[in-house]
Amino acid sequence: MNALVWLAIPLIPLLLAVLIGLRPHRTRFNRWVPWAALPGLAGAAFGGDVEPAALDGLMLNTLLGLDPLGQAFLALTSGLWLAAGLFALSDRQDDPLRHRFYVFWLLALSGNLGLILAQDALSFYLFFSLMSLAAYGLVVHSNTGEAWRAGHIYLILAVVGEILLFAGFVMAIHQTGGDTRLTAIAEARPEGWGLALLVLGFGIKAGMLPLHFWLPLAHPAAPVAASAVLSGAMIKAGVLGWLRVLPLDETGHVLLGETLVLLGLAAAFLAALAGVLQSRPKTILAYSSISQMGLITAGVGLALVLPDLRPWLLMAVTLYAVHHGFAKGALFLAAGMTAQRPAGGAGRLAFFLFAALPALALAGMPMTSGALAKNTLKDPLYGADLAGWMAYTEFALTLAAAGTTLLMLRFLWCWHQAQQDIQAPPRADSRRWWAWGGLAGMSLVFPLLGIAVAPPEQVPAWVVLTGLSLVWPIGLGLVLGLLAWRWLPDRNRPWLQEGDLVVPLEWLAHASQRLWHSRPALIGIGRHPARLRWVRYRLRERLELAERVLTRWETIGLLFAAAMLGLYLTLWAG
Amino acid sequence: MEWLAQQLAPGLIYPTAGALLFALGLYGLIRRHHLVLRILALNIMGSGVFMVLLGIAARGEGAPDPVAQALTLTGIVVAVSATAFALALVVRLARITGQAMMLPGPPDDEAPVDDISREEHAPSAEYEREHRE
Amino acid sequence: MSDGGWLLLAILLSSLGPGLAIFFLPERRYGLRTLLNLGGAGTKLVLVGWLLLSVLRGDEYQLSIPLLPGIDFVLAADALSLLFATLSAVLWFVTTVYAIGYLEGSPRRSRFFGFFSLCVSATVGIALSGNLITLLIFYELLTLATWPLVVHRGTPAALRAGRLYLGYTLTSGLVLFTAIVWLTLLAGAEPFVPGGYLGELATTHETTLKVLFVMLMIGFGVKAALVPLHSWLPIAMVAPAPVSALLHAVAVVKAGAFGIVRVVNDVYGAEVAMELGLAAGLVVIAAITILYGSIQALRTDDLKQRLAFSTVSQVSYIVLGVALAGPLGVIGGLVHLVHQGITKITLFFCAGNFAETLGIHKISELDGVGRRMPLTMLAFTLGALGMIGLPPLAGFVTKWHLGLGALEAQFHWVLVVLIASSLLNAAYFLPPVIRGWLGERRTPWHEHLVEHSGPTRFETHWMLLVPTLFVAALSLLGGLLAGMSLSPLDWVTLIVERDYSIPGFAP
Amino acid sequence: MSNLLLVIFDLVLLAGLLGVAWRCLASTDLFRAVVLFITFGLLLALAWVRLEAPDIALAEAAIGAGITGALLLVTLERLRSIAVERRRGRPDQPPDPAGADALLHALHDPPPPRRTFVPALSFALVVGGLMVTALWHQPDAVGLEPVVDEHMGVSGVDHPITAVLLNFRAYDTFLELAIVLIALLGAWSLGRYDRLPARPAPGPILPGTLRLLVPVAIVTGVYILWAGSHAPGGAFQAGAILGAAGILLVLARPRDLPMAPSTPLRLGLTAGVGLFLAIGIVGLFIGPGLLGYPPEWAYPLIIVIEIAATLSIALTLVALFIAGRPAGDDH
Amino acid sequence: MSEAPAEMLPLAISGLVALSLTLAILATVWPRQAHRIGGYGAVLMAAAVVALSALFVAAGPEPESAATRVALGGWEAPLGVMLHLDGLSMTLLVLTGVVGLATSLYSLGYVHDPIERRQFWPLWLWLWAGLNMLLLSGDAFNLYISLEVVSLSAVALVAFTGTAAAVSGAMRYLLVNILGSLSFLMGVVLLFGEHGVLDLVLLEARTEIGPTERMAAVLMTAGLMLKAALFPLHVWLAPAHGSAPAPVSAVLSGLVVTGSFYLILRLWMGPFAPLATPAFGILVGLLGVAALVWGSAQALRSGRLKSIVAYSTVAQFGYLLIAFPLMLIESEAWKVVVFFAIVHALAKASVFLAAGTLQHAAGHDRVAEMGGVLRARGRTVFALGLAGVSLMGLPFTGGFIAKYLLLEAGLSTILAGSLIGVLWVIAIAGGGLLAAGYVLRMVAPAFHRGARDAGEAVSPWMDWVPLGLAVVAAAAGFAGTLTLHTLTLTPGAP
Repeated sequence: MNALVWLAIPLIPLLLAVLIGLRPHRTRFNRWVPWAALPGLAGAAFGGDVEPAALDGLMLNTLLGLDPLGQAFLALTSGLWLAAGLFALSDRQDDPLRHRFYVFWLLALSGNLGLILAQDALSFYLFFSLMSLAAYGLVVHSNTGEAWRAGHIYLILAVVGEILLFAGFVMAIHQTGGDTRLTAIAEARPEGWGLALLVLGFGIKAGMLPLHFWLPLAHPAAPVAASAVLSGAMIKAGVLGWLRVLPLDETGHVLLGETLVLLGLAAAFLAALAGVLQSRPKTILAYSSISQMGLITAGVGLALVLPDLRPWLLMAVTLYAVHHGFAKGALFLAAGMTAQRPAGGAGRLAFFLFAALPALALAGMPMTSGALAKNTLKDPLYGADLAGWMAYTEFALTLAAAGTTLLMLRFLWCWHQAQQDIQAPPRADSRRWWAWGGLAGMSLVFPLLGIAVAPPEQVPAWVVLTGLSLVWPIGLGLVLGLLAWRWLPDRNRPWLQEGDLVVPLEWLAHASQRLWHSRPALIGIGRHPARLRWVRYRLRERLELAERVLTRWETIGLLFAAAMLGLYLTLWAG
Repeated sequence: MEWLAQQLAPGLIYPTAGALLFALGLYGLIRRHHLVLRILALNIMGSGVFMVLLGIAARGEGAPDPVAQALTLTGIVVAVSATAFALALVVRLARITGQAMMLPGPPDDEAPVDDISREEHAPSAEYEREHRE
Repeated sequence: MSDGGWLLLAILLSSLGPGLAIFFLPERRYGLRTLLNLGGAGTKLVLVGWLLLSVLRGDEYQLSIPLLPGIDFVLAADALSLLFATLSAVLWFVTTVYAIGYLEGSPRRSRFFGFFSLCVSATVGIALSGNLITLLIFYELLTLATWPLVVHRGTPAALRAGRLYLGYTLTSGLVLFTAIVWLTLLAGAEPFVPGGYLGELATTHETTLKVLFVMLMIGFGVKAALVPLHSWLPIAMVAPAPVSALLHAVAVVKAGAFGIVRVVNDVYGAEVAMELGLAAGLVVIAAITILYGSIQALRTDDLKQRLAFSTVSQVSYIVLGVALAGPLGVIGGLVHLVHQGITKITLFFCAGNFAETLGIHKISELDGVGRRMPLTMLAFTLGALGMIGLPPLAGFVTKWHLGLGALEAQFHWVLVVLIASSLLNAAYFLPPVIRGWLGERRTPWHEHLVEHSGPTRFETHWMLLVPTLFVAALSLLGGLLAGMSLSPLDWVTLIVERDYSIPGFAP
Repeated sequence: MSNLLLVIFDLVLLAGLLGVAWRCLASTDLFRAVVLFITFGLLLALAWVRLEAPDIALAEAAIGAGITGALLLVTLERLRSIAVERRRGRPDQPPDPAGADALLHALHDPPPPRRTFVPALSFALVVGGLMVTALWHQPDAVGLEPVVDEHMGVSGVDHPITAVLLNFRAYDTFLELAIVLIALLGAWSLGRYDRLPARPAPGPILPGTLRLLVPVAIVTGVYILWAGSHAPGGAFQAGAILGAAGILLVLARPRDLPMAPSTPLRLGLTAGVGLFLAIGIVGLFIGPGLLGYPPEWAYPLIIVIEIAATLSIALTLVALFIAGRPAGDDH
Repeated sequence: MSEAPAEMLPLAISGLVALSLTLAILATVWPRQAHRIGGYGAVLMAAAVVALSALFVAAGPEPESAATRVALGGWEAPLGVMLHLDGLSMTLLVLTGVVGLATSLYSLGYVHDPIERRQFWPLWLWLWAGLNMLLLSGDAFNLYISLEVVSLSAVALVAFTGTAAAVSGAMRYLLVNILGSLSFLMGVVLLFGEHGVLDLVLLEARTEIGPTERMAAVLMTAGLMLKAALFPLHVWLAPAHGSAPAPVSAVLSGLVVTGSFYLILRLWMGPFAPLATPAFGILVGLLGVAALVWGSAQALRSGRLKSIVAYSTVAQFGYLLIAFPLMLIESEAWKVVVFFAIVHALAKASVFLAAGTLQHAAGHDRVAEMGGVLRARGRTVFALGLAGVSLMGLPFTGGFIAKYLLLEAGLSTILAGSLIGVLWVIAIAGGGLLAAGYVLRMVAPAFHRGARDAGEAVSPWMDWVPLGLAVVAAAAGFAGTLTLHTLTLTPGAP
């Protein structure tokens, strides 16, 4: 029975996708699209006590189940998909190709839910690739030149990521001697190329530094709901992969930990800097996602470096992921709500409040989910004895909050600018408001919910929702914002092209292609039909002449005599 | 002298002459073009072979070997029948191609091929009339 | 005619009989011809099924007719031969239905179906052959039976392709013939024995066996489209779709691969192959072919050419698997024998549907086809993703086992080759899928099929659509239910267990 | 002493033979070559007499020189008439390129080109030389003569050659008759007979000689046939002589040959072979074997076969001279 | 019961000779009924041959009990003429029976003009009788006489159509035949001069290596090579076979040429066996390779269907020549050569008959313009293809088994250490490819796209006999063991 439960969660969106795909004209099923995430939410709520199901027949004995870590991620994913689904329903109301959007949406949803439940490598890989490929459909949905380019780059990186993951899994399972369970992989502590491939495979999805450039391109191109889900839930799959596969046990992995921390922090600062130099709201949000994911990566790295603090840090990473998911989702929906700006005072206030709240939560405002996440991440670091540059990680983490604040200011300003040219406010669309409000509210509700549901012994740490280390980075951010606002003359022009690293890479690709085409055409030894026919004709001519000479009578006589002599000679010579 | 006479016994001179005739016939066959001359050359080669055979038969003191002579008789009759048929063929060839020479070369691809299975012979009367023209 | 030989003969005759009958059938006898075709295919399916079950129960089937003193014509049914026979039987049934639909109203169909049945009897013959000489007999018969199908259209291009095809296959056939005669002289006309029957020859005739192995590989390599000998396959794509589907994707190409499997496993034996360093050489060639095939596929814009080049590289997976000579590698290789067959025939059916219904031959013309023919496009997508090796589909199972097999046989660089080839596969299979679903069609469709045989209830003629969907489902189930008993993977594990006699071996 | 004279005679004879042969092959005019060939035949008959083979000498003279000579001469005549016919050229066709010298061309063969002289001569001489060396190394007197004498008693005839021909190696003789018949069938398959071009010169000479020669020929033929059983002679020589008589008759009346009825003609032609085989098959069952005669019946059977053979050979030789199938045969 | 067949054999052999001669004579006497005599006679003759072969095989596993010598007229060896029947001649007799039957049935349809029928059948029956006698005779002079019977009737049949090409081909063939026979006769005379015996078995006992034997061997072999159109002396074959009527070409290429090769084999396994030297083997082998290449090149060049098939005979006989050096090292190889000759004769006869049908239908036999007829006449093209496959040596045909045996012999010579063996193996294997070339030239137009016209109506005989013979040629593949067993019943052969 429990197999059916676990299977149902990814299968329901899949079945709905098939139904919509087969009957594109009938819109009856479109209404069900957002609610496809509901079973995921139910699973997250009650799944704790249902034990994992092993299905041998399916795909080399798949194993589906839910552990606490999975439960948290499942809650985040299904909640976010539900809200974004509602938003998308109305956002896509008049789009002629909406049924295609819904199909890809549901496929991505089922992939995302599935990979959280998957306990063995094969089904994890199945749902992971399903999610990546389906997301492509969402990215290129708007069918503009920019969307195709973004989609193209996204697909290349997604496919490369998948294949690296495949290779990583093969090497890891070779090491475990054929046991495909993820826990078995973790216990067998993959190392060398296997480990590198796994980290890279998940890193691409999680927007790790060198391979992050698909994010700032994909988000502005994708429809708002899609980028909300992409940035909020899908990226987290990379982190979940790390948590499932990396050797997070007593011994940990110091070298890997340190590299992750370094990459995380670098991502946090550089992404923030690149984000500030942008002018489109969604691009800024994309860069803020990269910087936040950098922090989570650093968290994972710390868990590897300090194995004894592991449970605490993993708890922090999970909380941070959930918090960032909801906040970023809300901000993206906000970017999509510009057209809904109400005229009146109360409506305008709520409008601005719903946008500012998640921004502040991200910045780490006390009493918000941001504060909870940052504190739980930083508290254990105080006591820990970290050698060399690692000692400054705690300070760097707090400094990152300043960067985020600056970024949030830049976003709010650009978002505000974007609303100037919208005139008559259309009638308020309740569904979108509900979705947006819900998500924005979560950044407040979530810490309280967290405390209520968390186990008693960890309660004291929860209480600290405030603290100086939260406040001074925000102040610093505000100061920097004011300075920048006054000095920099025109604020609307983007200083840095979107997708920073991609520009040189693309130039390189085009240059090599031009070189390849212009290479001197191989002196083809191709068939010169005319010459070939002429040679054959000459040959035929000469053969006929030879035969004619042979048939002349005296030749026959001479050959006869010659044959006799030849035979005699060989017989005699012996 | 006796040795010479003994050496030049008929059992030895005639076979040698026969071999020479054979060689002469072969030479003539290779050289001459006209078909009748070639048939003559073949006949001479035949006579050469028969001379060798009869020479062998006449060896030794006693009566000549009757089997060899019978074979020669058979050979002569065979030779004459082959020659007769060859001459008939030469006449036929001359009537068609106008000359009693061999046509060199493989069957040229454009040569008209009249396939006897399609031929419907004219009734004899008409053949006569056509022939007597 | 020892025990059970009649069943093997019945299987062979079930396609040979109708084939010869169809030859002498006048063109207009449409009904009778279809009846004969489907009847033959049906009976073969039933008989092979019966054979499958009885071999599973473990009883032996053998038929031997003396050809020459000391050399006889042997048919035997062991696990490996059944794998290929079942694949051929199933796909022949499907392709017959497809061919009947595809060739609706075209001339010279009696001749086509006659040779078509001959081909399949040859393929099943290859599967069921008990020793190298019988394999050679059916192998050469396959060449003769496929040539008329390649030149079926009669256009100068078709004939040039036919000439090239004959040139390649006959030359390699001669090399193979000489090698087999030489081997029979040395080792005697032994039947196939898992683990090889060379015995002490391996020690005494070291260099001769190496030369023989190279000659055998050349012989089988042409049909298995190994790199230097592959260029007939893309050019033979000029043949009608059912021919390129069943023959050039499944029967002919598989015959070559099957031959190599037989030689490496049942003539030389894995140990001897490893010992003489032949397996390593074969791995290198297979790897080169995989990469070369994929790169060439990337460059062509013609759909069937691209599929042909992809066949060139995919078949080399089988060769690679077998050459790895470890249990896992061999499982990967053999299971790909089935999976590649199913997946590739789906792709060719879809290509055939596009060409027949909308006259599409180029990938650049595929924009927006997903809306006009959604089911065929879905099948094409499943096939394409299967080829890339994405999980739910059959292709993944193969790549998974090949990867593990490579590591198990210490050929680490083979994993890099697998990665590179998967990337290339994605590079040349995803664009058509994306164009199909997400591109949009500016000019109206040129309704090729509707023009000459009227409107169809579904998106195309039902006889074209149903086989395509059936085979696409097979490729999905092949991967999804890989764990179940009697799935291709399970059957292959059974084969490897028997061959490698590793008790209780679990992948 | 007489031995020495014989040797000189042999050498002169062989030299003459080789000289005549060489001149015959080297001559450019065909008529001259044919005449030389006939003299070569006669000299050859002399040689056979010298080698104590009277039967063969008789056959050589009758068949080798006579019949073959006649055939050659009639062929030349036919070639000349074809050439004349072509030279006149049919009005509707362009004149034959051989045109003016067609006549000359028909019966004249230009000397062969120089380039094949050296190889041809050298090859011929080497082959001849090798044969001569082989012959010189052979032992003498190794023939089957003693074996034949031993079996003469049973053969039913006294003359050894006839015994060999018709009893010991009857199979070869049978096939020989078959070959003559096949040659005729081949000649007939080529086409209908054409009028003999030669017209008898007016005047009494030819009819006179005819009236004299034909009866003499018939009598000698029958005598030789009869003598064959105990003295040189036999079916073939008799057949040749009767054939020569027949040819004389044909030459005398070239214009309108009597329309020979087809069945009796065919029966006559195949009488020799047919009878021979019939008796042979009877011999298979009651005699010692195929083509064998029960000893007591040997002589009469051989005589019957000889008569039939003579008749067939004569008819066949005449038909070969005409070299065309009779009109009666075609409907 | 085991010795009864041995008794019956002499009677059966004489009976067969008598039957074939009777048929020929009857046809000559009653020309108007010649075709009926020929038709029923052919069936009778085939039945007789099959019965004889059954008796022969039943006569016993050991060669001595099966091989029989019949003294004609009761006169034993040195005096009389002996008929000799052993495995080698028996298998070729069966071949002659089968091809003869097929050609006779085909000729019933091919020669339907009453006047020509009267000329054709007697000559054809004499040719068949001559072939039977050639295979059975054991006496050297008798072989000469049989050769003459075969040659004269063959030449008459070649000149049958009466066209310029046919008559000049026949003339050249006649001169070649007479030259060959005279050379053969001179060899026989030399042997008689040396040993005073004419019977082959007695000669074999007496011959030793000396100038006479060597010269006799050269003369006889050269004469027979001329008649069997082996490579340097092959030029008369294409004009003669190319322009002869189809059934005649089938018999000439199938049986007459094979008969001459049989004689060479008989001589070099019997009397001249001690003379063979390695250099001789290599020369003959090289001639074989040259024949293969030259014949195939000419076949690929020539534009007429029949001359392609004629040149293919020259090429395929290259294989028989190549087998000579193999026989020197691997003495068992002679059986392989005979089996190849049998399979080739069957396939070649079937191809010629099919070509005849196509020529009759199209009115000409220029390959370039025969597309229409080829497309229309599926049955005949299938026969052409099936026989062509046997020529190529691809499976399910006699040719495949024959090539297998040839390759096996070639490879065993290499294993036995002769390095030139590699050339023989390459030639044997490569030959198949060249054969594929010219068979494809004949069959490919059938697959061209274009109009189909069945051309002239063709009698049912001409439609079905080529297919029947092609199927027999293919079935020869499965008769491998039986044929080789019969061949082993040859006393004295290695």
